[in-house]
Amino acid sequence: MQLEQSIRAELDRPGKDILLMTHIVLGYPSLDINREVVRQMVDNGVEIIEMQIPFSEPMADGPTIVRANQEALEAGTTVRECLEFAEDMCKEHDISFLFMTYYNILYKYGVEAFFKKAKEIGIKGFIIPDLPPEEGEEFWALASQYDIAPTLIYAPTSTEERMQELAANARGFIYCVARKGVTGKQTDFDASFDQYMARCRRNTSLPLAVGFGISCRDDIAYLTGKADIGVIGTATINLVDDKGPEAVGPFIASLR
Amino acid sequence: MQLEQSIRAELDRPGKDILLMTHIVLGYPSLDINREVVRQMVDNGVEIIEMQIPFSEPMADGPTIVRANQEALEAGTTVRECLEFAEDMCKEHDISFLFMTYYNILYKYGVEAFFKKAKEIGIKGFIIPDLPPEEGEEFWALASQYDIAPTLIYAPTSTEERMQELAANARGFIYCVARKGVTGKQTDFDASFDQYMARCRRNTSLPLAVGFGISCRDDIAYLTGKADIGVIGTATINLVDDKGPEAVGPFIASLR
Amino acid sequence: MQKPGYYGQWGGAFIPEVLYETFKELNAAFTAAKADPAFWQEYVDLMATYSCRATPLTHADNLSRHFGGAQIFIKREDLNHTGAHKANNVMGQGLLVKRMGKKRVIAETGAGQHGVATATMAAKFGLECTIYMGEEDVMRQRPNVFWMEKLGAKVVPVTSGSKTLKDAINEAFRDWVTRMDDTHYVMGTVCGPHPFPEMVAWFQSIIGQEAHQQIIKQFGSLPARVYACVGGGSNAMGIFQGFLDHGEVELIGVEAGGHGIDSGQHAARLASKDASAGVAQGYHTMFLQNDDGQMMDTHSVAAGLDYVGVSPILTDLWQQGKVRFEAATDQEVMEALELTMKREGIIPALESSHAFVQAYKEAGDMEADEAIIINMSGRGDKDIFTVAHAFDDPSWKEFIIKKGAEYAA
Amino acid sequence: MQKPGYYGQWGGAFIPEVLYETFKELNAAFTAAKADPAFWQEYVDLMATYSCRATPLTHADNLSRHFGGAQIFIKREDLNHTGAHKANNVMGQGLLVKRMGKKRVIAETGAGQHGVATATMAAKFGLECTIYMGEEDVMRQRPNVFWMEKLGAKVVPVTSGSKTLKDAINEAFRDWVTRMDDTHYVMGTVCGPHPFPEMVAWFQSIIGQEAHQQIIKQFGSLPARVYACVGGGSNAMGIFQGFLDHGEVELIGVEAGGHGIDSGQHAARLASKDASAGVAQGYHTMFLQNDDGQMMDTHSVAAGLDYVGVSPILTDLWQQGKVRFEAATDQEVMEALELTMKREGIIPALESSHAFVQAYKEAGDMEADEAIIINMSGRGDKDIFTVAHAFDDPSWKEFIIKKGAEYAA
Ligand SMILES: Cc1ncc(COP(=O)(O)O)c(C=O)c1O
Ligand SMILES: Cc1ncc(COP(=O)(O)O)c(C=O)c1O
Repeated sequence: MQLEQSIRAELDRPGKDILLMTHIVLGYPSLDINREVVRQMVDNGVEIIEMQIPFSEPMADGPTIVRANQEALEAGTTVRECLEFAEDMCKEHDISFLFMTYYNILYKYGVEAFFKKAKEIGIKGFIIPDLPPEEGEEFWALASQYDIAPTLIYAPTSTEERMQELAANARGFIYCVARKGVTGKQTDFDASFDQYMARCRRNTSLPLAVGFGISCRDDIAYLTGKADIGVIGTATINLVDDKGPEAVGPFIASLR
Repeated sequence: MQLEQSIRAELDRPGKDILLMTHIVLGYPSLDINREVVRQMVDNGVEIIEMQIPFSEPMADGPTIVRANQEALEAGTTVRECLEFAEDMCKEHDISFLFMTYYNILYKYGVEAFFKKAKEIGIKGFIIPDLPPEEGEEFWALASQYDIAPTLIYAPTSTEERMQELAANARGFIYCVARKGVTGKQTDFDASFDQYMARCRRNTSLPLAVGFGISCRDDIAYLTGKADIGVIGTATINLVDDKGPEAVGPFIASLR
Repeated sequence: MQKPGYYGQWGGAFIPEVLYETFKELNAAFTAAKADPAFWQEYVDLMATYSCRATPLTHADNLSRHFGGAQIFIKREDLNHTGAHKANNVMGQGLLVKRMGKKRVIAETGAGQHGVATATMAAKFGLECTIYMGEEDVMRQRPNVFWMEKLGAKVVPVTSGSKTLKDAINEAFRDWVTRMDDTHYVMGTVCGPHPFPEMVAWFQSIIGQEAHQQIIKQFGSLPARVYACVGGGSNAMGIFQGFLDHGEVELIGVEAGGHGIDSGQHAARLASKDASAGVAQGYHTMFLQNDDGQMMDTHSVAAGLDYVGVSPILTDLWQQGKVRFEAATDQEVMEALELTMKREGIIPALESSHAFVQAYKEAGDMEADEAIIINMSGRGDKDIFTVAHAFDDPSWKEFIIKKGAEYAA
Repeated sequence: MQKPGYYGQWGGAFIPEVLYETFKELNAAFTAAKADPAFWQEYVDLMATYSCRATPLTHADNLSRHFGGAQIFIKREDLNHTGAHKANNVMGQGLLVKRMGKKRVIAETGAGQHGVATATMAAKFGLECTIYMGEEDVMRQRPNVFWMEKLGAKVVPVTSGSKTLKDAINEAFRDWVTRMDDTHYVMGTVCGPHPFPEMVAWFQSIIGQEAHQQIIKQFGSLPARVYACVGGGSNAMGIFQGFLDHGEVELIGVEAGGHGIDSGQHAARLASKDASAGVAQGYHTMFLQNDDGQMMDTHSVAAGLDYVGVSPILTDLWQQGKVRFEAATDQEVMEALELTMKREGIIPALESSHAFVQAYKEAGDMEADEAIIINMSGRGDKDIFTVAHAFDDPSWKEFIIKKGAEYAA
């Protein structure tokens, strides 16, 4: 319950109507730059960071993150390095860190060994976009055992029945995908989005994170009151590419 | 019977153990050069000249004559020009001239009209390699009517039965193809050739001409006594190509 | 009485004397085979297990709806082994060669289709094989040359004349008069001296036999019209024979209109006024020739239709009014090809596309309870170089330029 | 009880949540179709009239004699419309798409074969079509791209990852999660998330059903062994299903040995020791991956076998000892291809040639009263660029250089 508790605690702090979760791809452009980016994020108030362990087949990601995965791997980034980096981050920064990756990374490492290691490091949750609950029996059991939140995903295509089903297994928060498609494209916020968020809210008591296409202050403003967490993904990767890691702090600061 | 008679008459002359028939492709390399070549041939004792009217599909000819046909046509040689040229030759020279060509040339001109014209000009015979007797009913009738020899062909593949059949229609002489294949390649004179010649002789009372691959004094010497006429085809075309028309006279003179 | 090998005034066997015995033997072997039901059965079995006969008759629902007239059926000769109806003739002649005990086959080829089919048959029957192909065609159709060679055939580029199909035929005859003892000449279409037109037509009649049965089974009655492209005429004769006895079925042969029937650059013998009777390549038919009887240069986007003569059997049927002749221009052909690909997922050969053109012109004016059959003589995917070139496809060109530069490096 | 979509421990459906409903719908539609005999009949009829099923079983007499052992039979999937077994799966899924009322299909393709088949099906069924193809493959297989485009499909070059097949699969999924409402993803082989392996195997089972009947009819009894190449495994599963219930028939899957099983440059998942269990591209199977779980670069002369994963159904059969796995190197493949062309006049695809290699290794040691079947999954003539290149044919290169210079001018 660790993750949900820290989220609720943050949300209870005055002026915190919405939390920020950001995303980095480990090893892209390098672990050193990752380190600087994380520092800037934390310094500017980000509450949760999802660290993506790169995978050669990032099926659910859009072009920017796909490229980042690929370049990280081409630069030789290994899972062991990612874990060491994560350990450093958890030690240095007092916010919530999650691992985002694809199931094969855990599978190959050994699912239980991976949970154990993540727990040791201080990771609070996992986001595994290609692991639906139907395939995750061992995973759920281990998540409870190690008290690491197995974040589940709601999509605009999810029926209320399905949301209920997912809610039963979910811990930490629910990651609401803002629209169909992959990461990195702009999302249109409109009436149907509002209805979707209402549906999400009705079908879980967990905090709601909204991701995919959130990139600016306006987006965060729009989400405030509807969601509990706004997820910034591709936007910071693009920013680092274009303007370097120093640009991240001011950008984050500008969001709320 | 005109052609056979002139052949017999020549053969009766002292020292004439074998006659020479030469071949030119009208329009190759030009009618002017043809004229010079014919003069040299006649001056050096050739008894018969077959003048090939070029055709676009010279199916029974070898590479040299095929090329000559083609270049004559490319230079614009027409049937009318060939007929005019032939008329000149028949007037100028007191030897036997034949037309060699493919059937379509006659067919397109009008077979009877062609016979009539040839007769007027003074042509003594035709050699049409793609017209077997089976297809030539009209042709035979006209040949008799106009007294133009419809030269027939014996081949090494002809059975005696077939030779008999052919002999029944033939006039002038029989053109014995020395070997399988097309014009222009060397022929090996061996025992089987002698047997073939004997078979030819047995199956006709007409004079025998032998063609395909006859190119030098030795060949003519070999044929003497076996055949009545030696046919020089490709050899003079090659000669004119290599050494010009002036070389033809000495070459012909050297043959017997 | 009709002379054997004649169709009306057309046909015959205008062959050099040296081949007299060869033709006698061939006629005898063919006549015996034709009279022997076991031979035909052997042929049908071979085509069923080695090629994929019966080839399907496909109902082109989308095109039928598109034109809003007759029900369009497509006879799928493209699905034959080697990709065209040429396989039928070649495998049939192969069986005959086995009967005659010959050890070597030769053939002419234009587009390369008949050459590939013959090389295939030779490999299957263990025969030596030489293919004559105009030098122009060798250059244009290198992929087919590659396959012929890989199949074990020797490909001889023919440098005489227009360096195309008719010259390859002449050259094949020149080979044959040299090696008639052990060699059979596998003529590729219903042309040439008797018995070739009859023989090739007989082997190809399998198309019409099947199509007749199939249309009755699938549509319930005979088609109103049957369309086939006509180069030499073998695929057309093949399908037409299934319906010739049924006067109510109109038969339409489609020739290469090239740049237009009035352009002088086409290969329309019977659909244009440019052809006249003549004798060449061993037979009597209508040829595209000049007043002297010299054969003219023909043109078509489809190499397989780019020929000066035409089957004597078809010329006779045309004269009798039993087959109507039309021409399709290069441009119409590309349009019909494109439409057929997009609407039915079928890629007709450029040759076959000629038949589609005429069918498309007429289908809309017919009734929905009428059927037409288009004979799809071959598939177009083997002709990527010609087709992509004809479509003037920029990325294809770019690809070739790149590949060329790579090899040149 | 076995979880649905699992074969032993292999298979599953590792899909993003956004596709949950789409897969529910697909499973329902597929289950209903599978239970409905009319659906299978519609499928068989379509394949009989649009493709040329039943495809023949050819007795390779020459090769049987050449090896002096077992009677070699070849199942001729090359004669299918579009030239490979891929047509079976694609047309089947097309019928399912019609049932589901979707208007658009997408597919991945490596060699281009599945892409051409899907584009063909889309044209036939009037569907919008987008094909994802690795940029490397687009460059290597331009002819197939040309045909796909001409058939009306949009071809999207995939620039991520190794720019080959697996990346095209990822990209197709990215499309699908964006447009699942109107779009069906036509997976090209017996891989990917459930129900694809089951579905593709079901459609491909038509090969084995026919082959079983044919060998009984033509040879009189079951074959001793059946050989098939294995990329994803669809043609292998197709033919194996006809014999799986007969323990006396040995089933052999042949993978791409590339430069050799010890070279690290191959695509042998089950025949080498280089693969390990993993989860990717939506399913659980043996993958060629490193210790971190990153997929490795694979190599094969045959693009269609050049893939990191393998059917979960085959992995299970392998684990149970019901299918033996072997690998054929690039060089062995070229030799087998050449021999097959020369002896039988048949041109197997480079993929299919892998199956021929293993059959040729074993045929000579078998008895003349035993039969083997080789599944010839496709024809090689569509791959002229790859094949001529692999043979390092000088006149081909010269031709391409000339053509390139002509276009560059
Ligand atoms: C596919 C195809 N169709 C038609 C033809 C024309 O020949 P025919 O008129 O003999 O059928 C050819 C000749 O190469 C061909 O390849
Ligand atoms: C001709 C051919 N055979 C085999 C394969 C391999 O696929 P599978 O193992 O699914 O049959 C392919 C794939 O493209 C192919 O084109």
